[in-house]
Amino acid sequence: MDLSYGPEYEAFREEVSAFLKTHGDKAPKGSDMRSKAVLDWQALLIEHGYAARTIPREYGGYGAEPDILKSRIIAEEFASAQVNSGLGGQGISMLVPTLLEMGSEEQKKRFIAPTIRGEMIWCQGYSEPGAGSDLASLKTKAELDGDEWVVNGQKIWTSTAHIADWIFCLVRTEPDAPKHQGISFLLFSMDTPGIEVRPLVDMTGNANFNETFFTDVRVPKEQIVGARGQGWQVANSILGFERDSLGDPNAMLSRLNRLTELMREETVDGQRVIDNPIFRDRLMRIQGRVMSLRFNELRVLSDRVSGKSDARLARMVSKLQGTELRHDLEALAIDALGELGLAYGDNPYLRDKGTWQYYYMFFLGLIIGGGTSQIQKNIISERGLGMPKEPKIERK
Amino acid sequence: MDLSYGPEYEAFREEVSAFLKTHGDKAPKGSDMRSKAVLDWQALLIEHGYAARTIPREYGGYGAEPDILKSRIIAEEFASAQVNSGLGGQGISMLVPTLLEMGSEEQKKRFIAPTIRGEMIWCQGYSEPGAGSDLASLKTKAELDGDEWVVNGQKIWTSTAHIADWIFCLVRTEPDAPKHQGISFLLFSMDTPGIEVRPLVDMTGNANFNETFFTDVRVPKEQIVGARGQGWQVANSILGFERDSLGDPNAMLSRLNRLTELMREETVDGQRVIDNPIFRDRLMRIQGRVMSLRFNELRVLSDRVSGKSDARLARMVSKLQGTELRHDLEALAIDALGELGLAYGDNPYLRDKGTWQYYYMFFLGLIIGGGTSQIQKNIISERGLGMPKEPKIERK
Amino acid sequence: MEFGLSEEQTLLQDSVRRFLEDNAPLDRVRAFADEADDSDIWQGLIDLGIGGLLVSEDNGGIGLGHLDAVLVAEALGYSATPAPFLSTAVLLPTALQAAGAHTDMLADLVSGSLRAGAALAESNGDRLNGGVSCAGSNLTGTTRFVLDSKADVYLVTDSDSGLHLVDQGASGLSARKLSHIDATRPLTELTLDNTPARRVSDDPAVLQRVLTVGRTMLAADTLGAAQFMLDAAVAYANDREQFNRPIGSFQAVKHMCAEMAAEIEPCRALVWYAGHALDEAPEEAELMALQSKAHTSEVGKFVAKTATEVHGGMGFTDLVGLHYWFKRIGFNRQMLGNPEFLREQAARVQGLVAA
Amino acid sequence: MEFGLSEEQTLLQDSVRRFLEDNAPLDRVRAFADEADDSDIWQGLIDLGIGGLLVSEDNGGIGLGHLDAVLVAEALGYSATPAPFLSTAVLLPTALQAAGAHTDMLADLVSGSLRAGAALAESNGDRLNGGVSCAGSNLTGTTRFVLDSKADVYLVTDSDSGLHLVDQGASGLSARKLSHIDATRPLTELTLDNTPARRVSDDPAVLQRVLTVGRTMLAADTLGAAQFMLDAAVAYANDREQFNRPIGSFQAVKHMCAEMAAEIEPCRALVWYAGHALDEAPEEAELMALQSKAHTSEVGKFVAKTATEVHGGMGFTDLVGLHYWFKRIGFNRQMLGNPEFLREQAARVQGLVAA
Repeated sequence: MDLSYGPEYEAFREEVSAFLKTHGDKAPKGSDMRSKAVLDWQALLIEHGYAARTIPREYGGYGAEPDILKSRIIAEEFASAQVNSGLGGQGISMLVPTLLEMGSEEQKKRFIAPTIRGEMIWCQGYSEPGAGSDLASLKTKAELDGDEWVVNGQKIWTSTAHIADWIFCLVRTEPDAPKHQGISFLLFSMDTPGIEVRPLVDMTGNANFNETFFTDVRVPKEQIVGARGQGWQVANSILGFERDSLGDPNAMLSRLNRLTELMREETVDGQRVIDNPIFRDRLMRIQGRVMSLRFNELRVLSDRVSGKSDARLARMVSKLQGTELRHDLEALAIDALGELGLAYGDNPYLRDKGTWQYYYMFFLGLIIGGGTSQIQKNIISERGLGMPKEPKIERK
Repeated sequence: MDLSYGPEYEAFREEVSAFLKTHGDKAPKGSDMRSKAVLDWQALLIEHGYAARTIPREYGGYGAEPDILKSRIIAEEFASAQVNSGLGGQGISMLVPTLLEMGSEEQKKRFIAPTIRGEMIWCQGYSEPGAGSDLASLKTKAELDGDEWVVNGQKIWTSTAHIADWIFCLVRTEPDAPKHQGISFLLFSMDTPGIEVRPLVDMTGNANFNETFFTDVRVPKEQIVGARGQGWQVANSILGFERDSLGDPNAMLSRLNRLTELMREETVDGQRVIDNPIFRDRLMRIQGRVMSLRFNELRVLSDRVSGKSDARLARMVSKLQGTELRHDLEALAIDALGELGLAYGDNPYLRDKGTWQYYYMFFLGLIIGGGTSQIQKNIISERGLGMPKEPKIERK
Repeated sequence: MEFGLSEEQTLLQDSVRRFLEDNAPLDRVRAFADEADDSDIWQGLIDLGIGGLLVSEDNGGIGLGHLDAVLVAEALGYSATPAPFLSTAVLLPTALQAAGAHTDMLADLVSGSLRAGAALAESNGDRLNGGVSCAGSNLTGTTRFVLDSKADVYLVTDSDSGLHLVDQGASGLSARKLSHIDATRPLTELTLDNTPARRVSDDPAVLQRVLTVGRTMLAADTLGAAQFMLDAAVAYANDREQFNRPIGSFQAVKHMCAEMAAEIEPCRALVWYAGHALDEAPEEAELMALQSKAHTSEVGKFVAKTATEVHGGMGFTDLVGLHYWFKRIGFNRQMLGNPEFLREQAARVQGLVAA
Repeated sequence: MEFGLSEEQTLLQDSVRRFLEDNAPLDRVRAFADEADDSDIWQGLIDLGIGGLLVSEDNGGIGLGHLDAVLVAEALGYSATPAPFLSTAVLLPTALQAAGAHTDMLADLVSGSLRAGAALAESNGDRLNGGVSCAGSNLTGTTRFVLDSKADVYLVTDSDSGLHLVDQGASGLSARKLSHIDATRPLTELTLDNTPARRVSDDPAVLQRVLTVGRTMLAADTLGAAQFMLDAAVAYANDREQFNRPIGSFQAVKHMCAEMAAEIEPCRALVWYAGHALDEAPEEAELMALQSKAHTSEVGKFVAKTATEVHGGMGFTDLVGLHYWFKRIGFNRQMLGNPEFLREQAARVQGLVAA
């Protein structure tokens, strides 16, 4: 066990840190993804290899070899300096890797560079009201009419649909094929006539997602990734990326530290909450779980660096356990705050901007989303523990 | 809501109480079910209607109309006077009601009276090593050879097999029929040649159960209850009795009171355990659960008295919740005792005769036994909540 | 011997439920979240006699028992109904009748012409250096998490366990809204500056009784809300298909629903008994209120999460509106003492806390 | 950067596991429960070098790290092996080397010619008015829950956090067996009456180090035992058929197993890091030991129950012997501080407990 990163990596860390000292003040603060400050900053990050790091140069990236530790160091240094670490979103995190894997040369040339530069913002069109866990039963259809696909149907959970320029979308093109083999992966502009985006308000009160409706949306025939009917395979290479990117042990630790501070600051009848042995014990229980998941993440990281996959189960459980833990951690804060823990919206006594309630709900959403806990447990038992699948049920 | 029993029943309570004052000193103290004291006491109880109360007089019982409240009063008064309340066991609680329902007149005459008088002790032969939750897949077979059934196979969980005179036993007599229709219900003497009983030690270290092996055991043809192949229906009327008889809210309450006392008595570094706020909080959590189940039982009792069945769900959940709660209650005692909670066997520092560890394990056994929690949850969701059954799987 | 509801009680519960189904469906709850106007619902409940439920016949009410009030609270939780039931129909009538003071006001509560708020939070642990002190008959200080936002009169506790009435519009009184998660029950902050008040009681036992009755009703509200969430989850699971079968046929989903039912069902007996004890076993009532609110809050938390999970992504959206119940249960958990606080009080009531 | 085992560590773990598979299978564990003789197993472990694992090369050992010892403890838990590993190979070597006292004894611990017991329970909260006081170099008092029953020498703590050695057979020393649930690790009660002893240390930091190392090893033992129970449950579920299918194909059973794995797997990282910290991050070691033992104890309790349930009725019997692991986890939970005690210590270590 060697938890140091070694001299080569420490030198790299210095380099990142020096960059942040020199250029950090140029980083944008706002949330407007279209601002010149954001686009300039993204360009600078790509130039130095702190964004689009492993994207080949011919597609506008920095062209470095993949190196998980360097990526981790970049993330750590930007986080600890609290500097904007560049653009994210489903285009960069999901579509670009997919195109690199499955796209035609022309598609790579056309889409990757503007995406990573932030000039082309994407949304994802996978889930439908009737197709969630059972995504492959999706019904949005596309029929070929001359040189165009004609798309009709409805998507849900399209998180950035209201600002996106383009969408990558799963549609059914072969209605007579078995359900996994009838799907295709289309790309099209959100300016195409026939698209309607409706905000989907969630329990936190925010519209973090949208519903998107397609009526006779006409898409050029060549805007398909992979072959007709191959969309399921194309999409699945992306899902892997999503699953792996969900856990962030540092976020959990800093949240725990904030909770500890909160319990030192808040009082009930003049007594600090931390001096209530019952809440203190609950805090320590949460700490034990945070520790175990934090070292679990380190183990997973190390496993990925070495390429050994000794830690397959450790990888599989991290999302399930991480989301449950964050939900419970936020719940403890609410209980520790009592009536004050109910504050939300514009309440003048909000603690930490109301994030305790917000994340209490948000992490319940994550427990459900991106594969419910139920689906996760199926995967752990079957792929992790080698237990038999449930017997197949005949279609009624 | 009226929790008094009313004047008629209070008068009955007086009567029971008076009986106990007059005769209580005759009650046997030991555990030898064959002793004259036990048999005499049982006879006295039947004579007064405090045992075999609703069994018809022609079969040796007291012949009263069923009255749940009177039964409850009898149980309460005997428990509070800590007087032996007569014989129990699977013969009295399970076989006798079954015979009354399904037995031939000759069988009723032959078996009921000696059973309720304690002269004929029974054990139950249902479960097999390969047939637990899925009892209907049992394999012990009986083939007709002339005027006798020839029984071969193995039973498990035959709790009183080592002292029983007779066994009531499910065997497969129609190997070609669908599995639920191939079973018959036989009665035979445990003295029949070919029966071997081996004690089955469980995790508590006690042999609370046995395994029973049958090799060419010959049983007279007429010792079958119901028709050939009807054994499943015969047995099921008994299972209902077992399920309903498991909860005892007063036992839970007195155990909680004992735990509270224990936490007042025991100290750590001179501080009473009850003065540790974390253990006190755990105790109060348990108390909340005990209260809810106790009133749940009262509701169920009332429901049964009125025959209204407004409380179907309340009835269904009581075993599941009751066994889990007792397991958790005993676990709290162990934690409250620390290293001392580990004491078992002949340890000189045993608390309450080692019952905390004993029941911690025993109630885990009950969570599993008599229908695992998994089976209970299936029943609650299907029969209680009207959810669909799992689709049937074809036999491989 | 009858542990259950009388025919009249079943009728009462049915009529309230039916009224709420018709007059406070999800759309109406949503509208309240925007406008905070519940006057039509409250008037309807008043017409059903709810305002006089706990007011004795002498005082112009119908003088039913606390178990009846529990049933109404359960129904209100089941529908996540916005209405000043707790403050106007429970807390103030309890205070006035327990103290035998200002009982002439009760008729107006019964008729619906007076609406009450309740400022009791500081007696469950003060978190913001709040609290109200009394000098002469005037009150000064700040009290927060005050129930209701449209009250004509507030029941206010002071730092000596006294109870007072303060009229809306009294001199030196200012109020502001405190936003919080549960949009169905508005909270207010009151600041009092030498504000004239009428004393209701200086007996701590009266305050205790008010808290005990209030906690029992909050427990019943949580029970109702949890039952709704279970019913919604079962209906959704039986209806929604994935992998060619209703999700309600998956063992994992069935067991989640079974576990909810197994937790909720005993709560019903617990809460009913707590309501019964308020009238028939007063020596048990305080402990029953503490434990029933603590226990239903824990069960409610489990049910709120689990029922949402059964709904999958839909449960997280506003589309099915399930979150109104989720938040209602969350609100009940913290008001008038959260489980940790209540259990410590329960231990204290039983003499289990060393002096 | 490597969070994981080196090749040598994997080899070590494999060789101990293989040895235990061959030499301490369930039948051997059962036999120990009857006769309490583990000398063959212990000798085999000594032959593998386990006695010198934590003894420096200077002192005649092989001087491996605490992570190596954690792996051995994990393997012992996995097999529910009876052996005086904790007292003889961990606690006494740690005490002697931390104190730099009586290090000449270490060679005998390495060779297996000396077997140690450890009397530390009273420093985790005294429950029976026990405890030992020191006058001059003699000890008087009673100490209970002493690890091992065949020790040649006992490590004994006194009421001032001092540590002493007491030889079996010393004057005024008497011992009796204390029966308890876990038949794989005998416990003893020692009574000392002006019994001569050799002082190891009077530095509370030495006692603290001994407890910290001991707790980490108990956490590892629980981890190993829990892993065994999960493995056994999965194997049983995949093999056993009910309703014409392996019970492991039922979603409820699969999810029980998945939940166990999801709890156990992060414990591995936690416990490994706790072992690592003992050598490489000493400032974190005490907290890590407290939290890793507290957390694995909670996880272990859940796994012990759940794995037994997966086995159905069989799990409750002695036939499959699963209860040896169930009880081993139960034993580990209480020894050297149970979770509530440890968490309070953890808060204290972090300055979260008001003076």
